[in-house]
Amino acid sequence: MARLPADIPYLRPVPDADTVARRQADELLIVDVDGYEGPLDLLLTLARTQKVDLMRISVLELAQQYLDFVEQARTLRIELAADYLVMAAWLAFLKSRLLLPPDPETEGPSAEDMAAHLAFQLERLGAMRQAAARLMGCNRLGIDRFARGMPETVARTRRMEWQAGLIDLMRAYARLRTRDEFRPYAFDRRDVFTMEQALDRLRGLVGEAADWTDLAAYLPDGWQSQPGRRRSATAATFAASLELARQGRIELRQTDAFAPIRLRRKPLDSDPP
Amino acid sequence: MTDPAPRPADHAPPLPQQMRMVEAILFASGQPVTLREIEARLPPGCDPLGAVEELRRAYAGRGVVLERVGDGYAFRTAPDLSFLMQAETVEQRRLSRAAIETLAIIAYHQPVTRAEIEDIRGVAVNRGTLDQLIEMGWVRVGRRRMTPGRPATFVVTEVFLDHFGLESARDLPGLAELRAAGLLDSRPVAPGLHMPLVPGDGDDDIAVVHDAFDLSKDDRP
Amino acid sequence: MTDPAPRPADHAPPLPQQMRMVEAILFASGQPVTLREIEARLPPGCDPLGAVEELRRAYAGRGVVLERVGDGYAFRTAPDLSFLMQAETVEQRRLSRAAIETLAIIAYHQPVTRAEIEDIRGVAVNRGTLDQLIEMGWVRVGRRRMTPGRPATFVVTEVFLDHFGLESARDLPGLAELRAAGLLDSRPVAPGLHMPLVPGDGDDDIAVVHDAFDLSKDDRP
Repeated sequence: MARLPADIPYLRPVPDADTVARRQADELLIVDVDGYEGPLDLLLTLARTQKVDLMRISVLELAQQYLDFVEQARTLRIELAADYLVMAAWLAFLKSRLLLPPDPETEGPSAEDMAAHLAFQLERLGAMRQAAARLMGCNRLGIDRFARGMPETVARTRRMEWQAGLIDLMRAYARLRTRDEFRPYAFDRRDVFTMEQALDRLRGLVGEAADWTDLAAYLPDGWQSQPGRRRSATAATFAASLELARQGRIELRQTDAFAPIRLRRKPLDSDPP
Repeated sequence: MTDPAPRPADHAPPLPQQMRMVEAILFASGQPVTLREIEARLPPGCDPLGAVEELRRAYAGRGVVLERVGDGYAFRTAPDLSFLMQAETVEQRRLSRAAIETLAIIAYHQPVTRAEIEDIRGVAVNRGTLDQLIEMGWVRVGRRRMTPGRPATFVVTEVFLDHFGLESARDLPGLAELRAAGLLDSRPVAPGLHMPLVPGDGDDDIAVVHDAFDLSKDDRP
Repeated sequence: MTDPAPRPADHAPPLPQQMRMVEAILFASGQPVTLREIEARLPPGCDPLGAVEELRRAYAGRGVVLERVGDGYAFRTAPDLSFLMQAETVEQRRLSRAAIETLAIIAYHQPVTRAEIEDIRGVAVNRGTLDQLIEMGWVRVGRRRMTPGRPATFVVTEVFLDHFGLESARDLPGLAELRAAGLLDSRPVAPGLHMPLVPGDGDDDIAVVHDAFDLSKDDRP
């Protein structure tokens, strides 16, 4: 698909002939706009028509060329991608800044700096285009240079090398010989009922205890028959009941030494006296 | 086993024999072989670099030459004889103009981030373009840039160097002039200076549109 | 070609150039190339047979030789260098716990029977573990014990001493030294804090069995 000739980068004028020819021309124009790889590419093509070194390009003139291009596209009802329009707006802004005397109040880079940077970007893009072409002109493998046509496979064998140091050996032996001296500390949690568990449990239950109830009635299921588990649950529940009494949620009573400990919730004002 | 290591020279084969061995190893391989690999396959005590360099001199000007590729070496036919090689010429995958430009930017500016590539080209880099270059083995992901967002960088590979017949990325054509002209400087651009680049990061919609543009024209050589 | 044939010498490249061409063609070709094919690819007026023969002489005794294969010619690695076409990759592995413990017991107690090893470890010693140590060359079978059943004993080898940098197995540090070196950092648990133990040796058994399976598999090259 033809790109526009570099020295006439404008859209081609549409011949005012019959409609078919016109439509064909329109299609061609769309293709031509698509032929540019974005606004910077279009700018670079436009800049080349000035036939000067890119660093000495007239950015003012370039901005005008670009705006003309966009205007022409618009009159031909060609839809330009958004980035072309954004670039047009930016160039219009740059153009106005270049034409007006510099405003000392304005912050940021001067119009000249912006123009110089644009020129730099164009030169850099042009340089990379050239570099790409030179790169593709290198002596390429499979085109200019060739690898061995019958490479020989290298038979790979694996050899295992075992790693073990004297330290590993001594540690292993030490571990074995002292196995009976010490054991890792292991704490069995299976048969321990914690105070936190008891507290959670009791909080939920004491609301119902309007009358004095034996503490032993609050032991959880499965913790009542085995002596060890019963001891742990009893101790935890007792400690939890002390905590709830301290918080003023329940009252505790024990009539005699070793008599059953009983509890009830603290009477509410609404309770009958 | 500590001191004293056996003196290599005592047991290593003489240099011409080492050259024969290196010649055989390199001739047998389709891909470049690194010095380290050569050393691992030679008997102990050899001088792989010395043997390779000697061999390289011996092959200079011949129909097959010993090329240096990054850390490796490979035999390749002399470029001036390519006209004899129609039978071997490999159909090259057609690269879009976008892909070629992106490749050149990565090669000349590496390590380079995707945002920097887009800044230079003035258009979004299509994901597929980078994927294609990576798939071909010419480009790989380098270290992350230590800047906000820690963006990934891209660099060219040894396969790239081998394909284009370059000893190293320093041998890229015109690299010195480009650098002297300041065209490879990565200059942080002040916000106000920056001309607009519409497509943002990973904006796939726009990227697809650009890709469509690429395809419409770049497939032709 | 009809007569009168054009006089070759007038137009054909000189012989060294023809040799370069043949060299490149044979190098790059995927299969042996016949004289007829070489002739078809060379510029007119060349002398393919002469170039091939000259090239063959030039390569005689080198790492790569030009051989006649069927009715074609091809480069091949010199037969005496075929050993270079094998690459050995060394894979480093750590010994399993079962293996290192067994090894330690043999080193400290040699000569030691299998039953004694099992007694010290407290678990059965898998045949594969001992086989592995023997195959590695670190352990060998010693004299039979003069006890009922005449069981075999195991001892460590010179290779073992070499690997671990020991002059003899007697140089292995004793328990007291191990403790002094901090390798037995045992803080005996205070009796009051001692909790009932869940017997844990069952796990070890299982671990040993797994190790043995691994080893019996992995030993195959």
